[in-house]
Amino acid sequence: MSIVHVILAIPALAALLLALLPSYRLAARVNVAASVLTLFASLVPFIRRPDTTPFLLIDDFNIYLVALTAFVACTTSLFSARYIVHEVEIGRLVPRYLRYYHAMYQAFVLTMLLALTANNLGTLWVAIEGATLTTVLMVGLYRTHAALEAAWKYFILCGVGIALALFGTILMYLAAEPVMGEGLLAMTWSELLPHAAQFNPALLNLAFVFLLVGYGTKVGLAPLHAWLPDAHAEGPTPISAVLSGLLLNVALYSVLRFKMLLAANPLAVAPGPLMVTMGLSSLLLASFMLYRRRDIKRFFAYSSIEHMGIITFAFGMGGPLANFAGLLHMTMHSLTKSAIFYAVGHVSQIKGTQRIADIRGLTSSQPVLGWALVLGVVAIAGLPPFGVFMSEFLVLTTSFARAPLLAALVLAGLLVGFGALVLRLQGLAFGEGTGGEKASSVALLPAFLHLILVLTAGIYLPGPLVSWFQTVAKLLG
Amino acid sequence: MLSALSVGLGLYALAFGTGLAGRRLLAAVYLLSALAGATIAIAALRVLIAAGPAEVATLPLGLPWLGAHLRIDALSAFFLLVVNFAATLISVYGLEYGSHDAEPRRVLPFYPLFLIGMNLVLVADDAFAFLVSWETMSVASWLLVLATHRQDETRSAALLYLVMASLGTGALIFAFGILAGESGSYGFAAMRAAPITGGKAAVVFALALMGAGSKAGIVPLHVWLPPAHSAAPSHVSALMSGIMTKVALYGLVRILFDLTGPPPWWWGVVVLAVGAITALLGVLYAVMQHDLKRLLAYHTVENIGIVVIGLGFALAFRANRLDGLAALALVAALLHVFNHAMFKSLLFLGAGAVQVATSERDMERLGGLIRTMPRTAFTFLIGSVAISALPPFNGFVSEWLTFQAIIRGSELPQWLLKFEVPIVGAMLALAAALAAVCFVKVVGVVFLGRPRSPQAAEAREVGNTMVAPMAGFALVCTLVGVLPMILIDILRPVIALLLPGSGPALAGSSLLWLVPLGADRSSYSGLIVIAAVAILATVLVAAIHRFASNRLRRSPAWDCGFPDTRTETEYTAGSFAQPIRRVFGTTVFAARERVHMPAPGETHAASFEVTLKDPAWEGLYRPTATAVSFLADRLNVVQFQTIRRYLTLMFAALVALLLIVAVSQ
Amino acid sequence: MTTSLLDLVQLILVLALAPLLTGIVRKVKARLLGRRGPTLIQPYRDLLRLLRKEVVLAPSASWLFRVIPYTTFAAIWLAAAIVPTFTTGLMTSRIADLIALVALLGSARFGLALAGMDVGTSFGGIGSSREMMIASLAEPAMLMVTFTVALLVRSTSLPHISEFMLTHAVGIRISLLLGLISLAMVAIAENARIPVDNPATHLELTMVHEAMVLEYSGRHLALIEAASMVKLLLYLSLIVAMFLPWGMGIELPLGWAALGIGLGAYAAKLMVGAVLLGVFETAIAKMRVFRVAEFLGGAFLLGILAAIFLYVSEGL
Amino acid sequence: MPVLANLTYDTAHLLDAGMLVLSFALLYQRRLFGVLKIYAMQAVLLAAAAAWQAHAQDAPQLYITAATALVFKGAVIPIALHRIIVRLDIHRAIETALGIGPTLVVGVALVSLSILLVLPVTAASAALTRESLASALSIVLLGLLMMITRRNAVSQVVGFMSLENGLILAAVGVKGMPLVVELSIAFEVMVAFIIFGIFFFHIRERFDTLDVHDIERFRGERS
Repeated sequence: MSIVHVILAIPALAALLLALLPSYRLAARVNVAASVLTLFASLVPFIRRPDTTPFLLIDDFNIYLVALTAFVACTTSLFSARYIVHEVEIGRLVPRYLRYYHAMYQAFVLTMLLALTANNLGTLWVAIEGATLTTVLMVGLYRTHAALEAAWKYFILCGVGIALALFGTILMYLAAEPVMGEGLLAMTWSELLPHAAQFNPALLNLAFVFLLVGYGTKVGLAPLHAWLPDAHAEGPTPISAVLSGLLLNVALYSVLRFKMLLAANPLAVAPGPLMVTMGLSSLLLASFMLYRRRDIKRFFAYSSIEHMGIITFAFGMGGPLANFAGLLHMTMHSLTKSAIFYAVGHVSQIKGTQRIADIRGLTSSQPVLGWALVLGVVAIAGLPPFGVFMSEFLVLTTSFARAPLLAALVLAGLLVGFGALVLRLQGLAFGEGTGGEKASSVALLPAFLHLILVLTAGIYLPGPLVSWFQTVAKLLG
Repeated sequence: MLSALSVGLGLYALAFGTGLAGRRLLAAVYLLSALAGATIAIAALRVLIAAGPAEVATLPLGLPWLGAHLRIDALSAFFLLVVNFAATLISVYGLEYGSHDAEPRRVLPFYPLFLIGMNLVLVADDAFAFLVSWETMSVASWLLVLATHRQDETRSAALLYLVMASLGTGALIFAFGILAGESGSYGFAAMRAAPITGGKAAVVFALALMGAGSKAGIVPLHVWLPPAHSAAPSHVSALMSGIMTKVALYGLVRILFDLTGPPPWWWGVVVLAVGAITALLGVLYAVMQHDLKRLLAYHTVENIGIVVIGLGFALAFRANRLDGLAALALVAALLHVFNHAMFKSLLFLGAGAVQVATSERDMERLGGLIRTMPRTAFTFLIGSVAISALPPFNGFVSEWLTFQAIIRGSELPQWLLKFEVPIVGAMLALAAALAAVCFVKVVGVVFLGRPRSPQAAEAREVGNTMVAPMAGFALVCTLVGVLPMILIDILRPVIALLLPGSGPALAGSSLLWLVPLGADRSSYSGLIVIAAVAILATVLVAAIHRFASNRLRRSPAWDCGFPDTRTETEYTAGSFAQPIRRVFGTTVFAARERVHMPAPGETHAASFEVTLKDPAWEGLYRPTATAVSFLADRLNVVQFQTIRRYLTLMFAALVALLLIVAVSQ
Repeated sequence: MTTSLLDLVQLILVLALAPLLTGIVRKVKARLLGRRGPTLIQPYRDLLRLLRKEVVLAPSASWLFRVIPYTTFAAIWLAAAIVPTFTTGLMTSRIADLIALVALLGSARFGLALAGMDVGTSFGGIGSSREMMIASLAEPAMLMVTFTVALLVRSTSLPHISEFMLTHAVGIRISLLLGLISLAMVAIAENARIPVDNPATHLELTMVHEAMVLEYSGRHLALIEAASMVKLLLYLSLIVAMFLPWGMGIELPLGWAALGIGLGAYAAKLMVGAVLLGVFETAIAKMRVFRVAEFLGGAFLLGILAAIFLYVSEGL
Repeated sequence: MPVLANLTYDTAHLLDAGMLVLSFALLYQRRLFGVLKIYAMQAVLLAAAAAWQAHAQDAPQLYITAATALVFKGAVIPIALHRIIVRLDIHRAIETALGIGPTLVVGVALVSLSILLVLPVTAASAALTRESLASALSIVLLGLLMMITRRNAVSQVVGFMSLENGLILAAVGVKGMPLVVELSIAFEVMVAFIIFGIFFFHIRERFDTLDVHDIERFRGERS
């Protein structure tokens, strides 16, 4: 019974308990409590790192991701409690819809943590699939035509993705089996890595293609991204926050796990080019799409695609600095984007709309909320002194030294997206405010908590984190 | 120095904190800023006088494996002096002006933050710290511009500003990327140790020019500058126009003179061309402008051009081992940096005073303020003469030195330069003359003549806390104009740092005499000139009043016998600029004049309108914007597909990747 | 004589000769038109009469309006004193080089143009704006000439230029010729002579300089008139000093003989200059205001051409 | 024993080939009920293949896979879908986005692609694995192809499920693959979800409405 089991057990039990709780108010509290517990549990490995088992492992790569996931899950649960109550008050949601909302939330957290801590390729796959199943229902929570359409699309696209990922996993086993012999060992990540050098490189490549397309669908890489904007826009905002803040990260994490195996194999075709291509296409597509968005949540969903593109590009470029930047960017993006979604959630509740055109002059009418949004967008736009700037600085400098043309493309994409972000931000936050605001209790503590973390990271990175990043960056080749 | 710097930055930070607290502490914010500015400025001055070695420090911040490196050498110290001295006076001005702001809370926190950013840029000694400070500066100023966010044009200006700033930062990031190399050694020390050459150096040069230039506002990257600078509150405009552009130039000097190796001669060619075009176009834009603050902003573009010309000569001379002349050119450039910071701040503060008194920026609705606001008018007049590069003020000295450098340009061996130098000289001369035209227009229309609107007629002089800083700037302008050597002496360590072995700049000079190129060459003594004029004038006054007549009678203006008291008959800024518009505007700006004269009997008023087209905007920015929106529209269809089509996309992607793998095997 | 004394002589000389020069020009023109014309000392009389008259000041005139005449006159007077006339050994010639001289005149014009705007009449505005337009083209042309000469001499200090021209075998150079023409054109424009402007006109719309100073009267007008006379002298002596400095006393201390020669030569050159100017002005008609741009543009281009010629020949 | 080895090989090959042919049949079939029948047959074949592999690799747990395949895919799911069709009264004929002919051509191309991909790659591994893997990949791709060339929800689901058949086939085909049972069951859950979804979301005709304006209204973009 290691701490990892505890970390996984808390959300599991919470999910079961919540499934039985009828009152959504009580459930919300339990949800928060469970999340807090998970958070504490997830901090324990920092002190004493549990040893690896065939199914579970904690290493430099996932130790902080587990903590991050637990943290974002915790803050989101806080936000969610407030948000859901208000949604019910204004009648957008009826308690009946919320019957399994919190249970699903905990189940989702469980799958995320399982995917992170999984040491077995099969377990990883099951976890990701579970994540899909749990989120589908939450995306469709509002039961509006649009919500159902979004959920259904999300389900189908990710379902196919999952299927392809499974095929990739099988191929990976096939590649490992001759070296590792039959049985579990050949699917245990911690065992695969040391022997990856002897695997059949051609099979590795084939497997990686399927895994990239499969899990890449969940990462939201263009052209596999179609589910992402609508799922973010039509689902309840807490779910948008966790989708952007956790799911995308975890999906990317699983892709990276496999990239490590390829990196360890000298003969395998470097997965770099594939990832660079998909990253660039996502970045460019998203940055242009931003200009035509009218729905505020869909707008920021596209910004998530953009950033996933940047991160994927960074890992595709490879090299210690670019990988470091990618890892940093993953962390920063999940914190910042979830913070933004907290703010956006309150905004859309107060304004009673998600149409960007109907939201103006927030810094005048809702100073705290407005400035929170400004800070969030400034951070996500890659402006210092926030952490995103550091990663983008590293990506651009290192890639320009090696592939000027690609770096120029990235900069172009960044600038185009930047223009859209600033344009919309100025419309949302500045100018004369629009009236017709509904009173709402705003809980921005989570948002500011995230932003403070991002700000600190931009100025000062703690030593251990850096050393983890660096070891992982080395493994990622 | 480091201690003083940290104290100063601490004070700024404190001001930032109090600024967050809200408008009740307005005075505290500006006082703290002024105090901080003074602290750093004095320390920097002492460093320059002592001419000691560079001070370095490393903080455990920024990139973890690198840390934040700080370094204060003569160059940093000089710019610290410029920035913080001006900032001190401007902050004092803010004490009263700030209380006139519509929403002080949108200014107070970001004003000190802006200053912190600029100070950090000047002391940063590694690429990351440099860029973080650089962008912090941009963000803070962007928010300051948005202080007047309720006007729509402000928002568009702010957007354009921030996007252009980020473009510049992107260019700088790439430049540093090359300088740092694949190993990613971002420290400036490492870059100095291993100077790059050849193609890489060329790319760095281009990127640095683009990056720093976009912030300094060199043509054609200038379009954001006038709207942004004029939209901000006036004391912020003073900071942006007078100081931030200088910080940008610091970046340029730091990269081109310090971080890269010895320059090839063609750098000089490029920089000279850019500078000359910037100077001339800037002033032409300005002449056509009738919005006071926009006009001043365009003059910033012009003066940046003049500085860049100086830098260009410094590069060209340095490339040809003519270090003495390079030193001369560099002195001219840096001196102009200082001078422009002084008189441009002064002018913007004056514009602010006018705005406070009349709430007008449109020159066509001003006039006759010299009678209602005599002290503002007087300081503004000094600023105008100074910026017009006329003796006995400081603007003239730096341009005179630049001309001296131009005259020696013939000693450059390369033919291209030989041809370029006289043309650059001609353009600079033209720019200087046009600046004079422009400021006759400004002073004549805004302060002289008769008020063109009730607000102008009812204007009242602003308070002492606003006049005093302007007077301070005016004093400095005069002092440097009369005794330039006191400043040039301070510059010597900077020259020694950037051009080692160039010997003491302007060796032959003494406190009284400015002798750039050796005894019998050419000389200028501001003090004697001003003294002589003053003495002669007083003698004349005394003599005439004593011996001839001192009688005086007030009676209506003669005006060729048709005196017309209506102010509509006054000459306006538009009509004043008409000759120049006729001469240059039609070719450069495709200026069109449309006159509608109602037929006899029609009652409605006649109308006259002028349309100008900014070539840079038409040729560069509009196409870009069109392209982006076109692509956005085209790509937007992806958002509106059926699930089956999305699946098809996925399928296509998969098959494509599989094919790649199949082929690669 | 000691140089300080010579400086004083120079100062008085330029002031004393200026009205006479104008008188001569007027006389020449009158004669060419077949009139007898006023006596040579008429300008002195005019100035004195104006000085004794009272000043009539518009109510909207500010302190600037009253200060400008004195400063302008003082500046131009000083400028005239800086240009070497009969000797190159003057202290005054050192306090400002050619560029500073141009700038000093620029300051004077700046002030005058402001004065034109001060009362707030439309004629003042017209005058100022056109004057500044002309200046904005004349000044660069002037500077280009300066460059050309400075390039040859490697100096912008006037006495040094004159000495160089005297002592070195410069020879006839295309660039110098171009420079001379350009300078002459600039001089015509700067002094508001025909064909750029007509100092004697009374058609307001054709006036430039006169319209600018239209509101001036009494002693102020006297000073401005005197200033323009001094300016004319200044430009003549400038041309002399830069292109034909023959007869100037070089080696110091200056003996009586050298002084005599210097003064004589200077007077003679002024005479010739005045006559030439008169002839030129009668021979040619005034041009429309916006043709002036082309006229001065031509001067400017000649200047650039001259400079390039010399830069290139220096390169050989 | 070579004969037995040959027998093993041939049987497995036969089953795989059969499944592949049935995938083509799915692409060819125009009527919904027909599609269901063919799918059921494919499932049965899958079950047989799994069982045979269980026998060949003597890996008993694969018998479970075979059983689940037989029960769920062979019987339960087709029947459930049949009922849904009847209940929701969905048109019995299938609209295709791409003509049958071209679809089949593309299908052939895909099969050749997968063979091109797999055979050289798996030179090392057992012939058994190679064959089944190649056909499995083809079945997966053909399933995907079916999903994107059919407009009816049900036929798309069937496409998805035949894709899954391919996956299971690969899983059982690979020698000694652990967790096959767990994975296949986990997958069944998802399939069940989808079928449930069709019912739950009342998707009568299609995953997606073809009315583009409708979609735009959904996505809060225009309007």
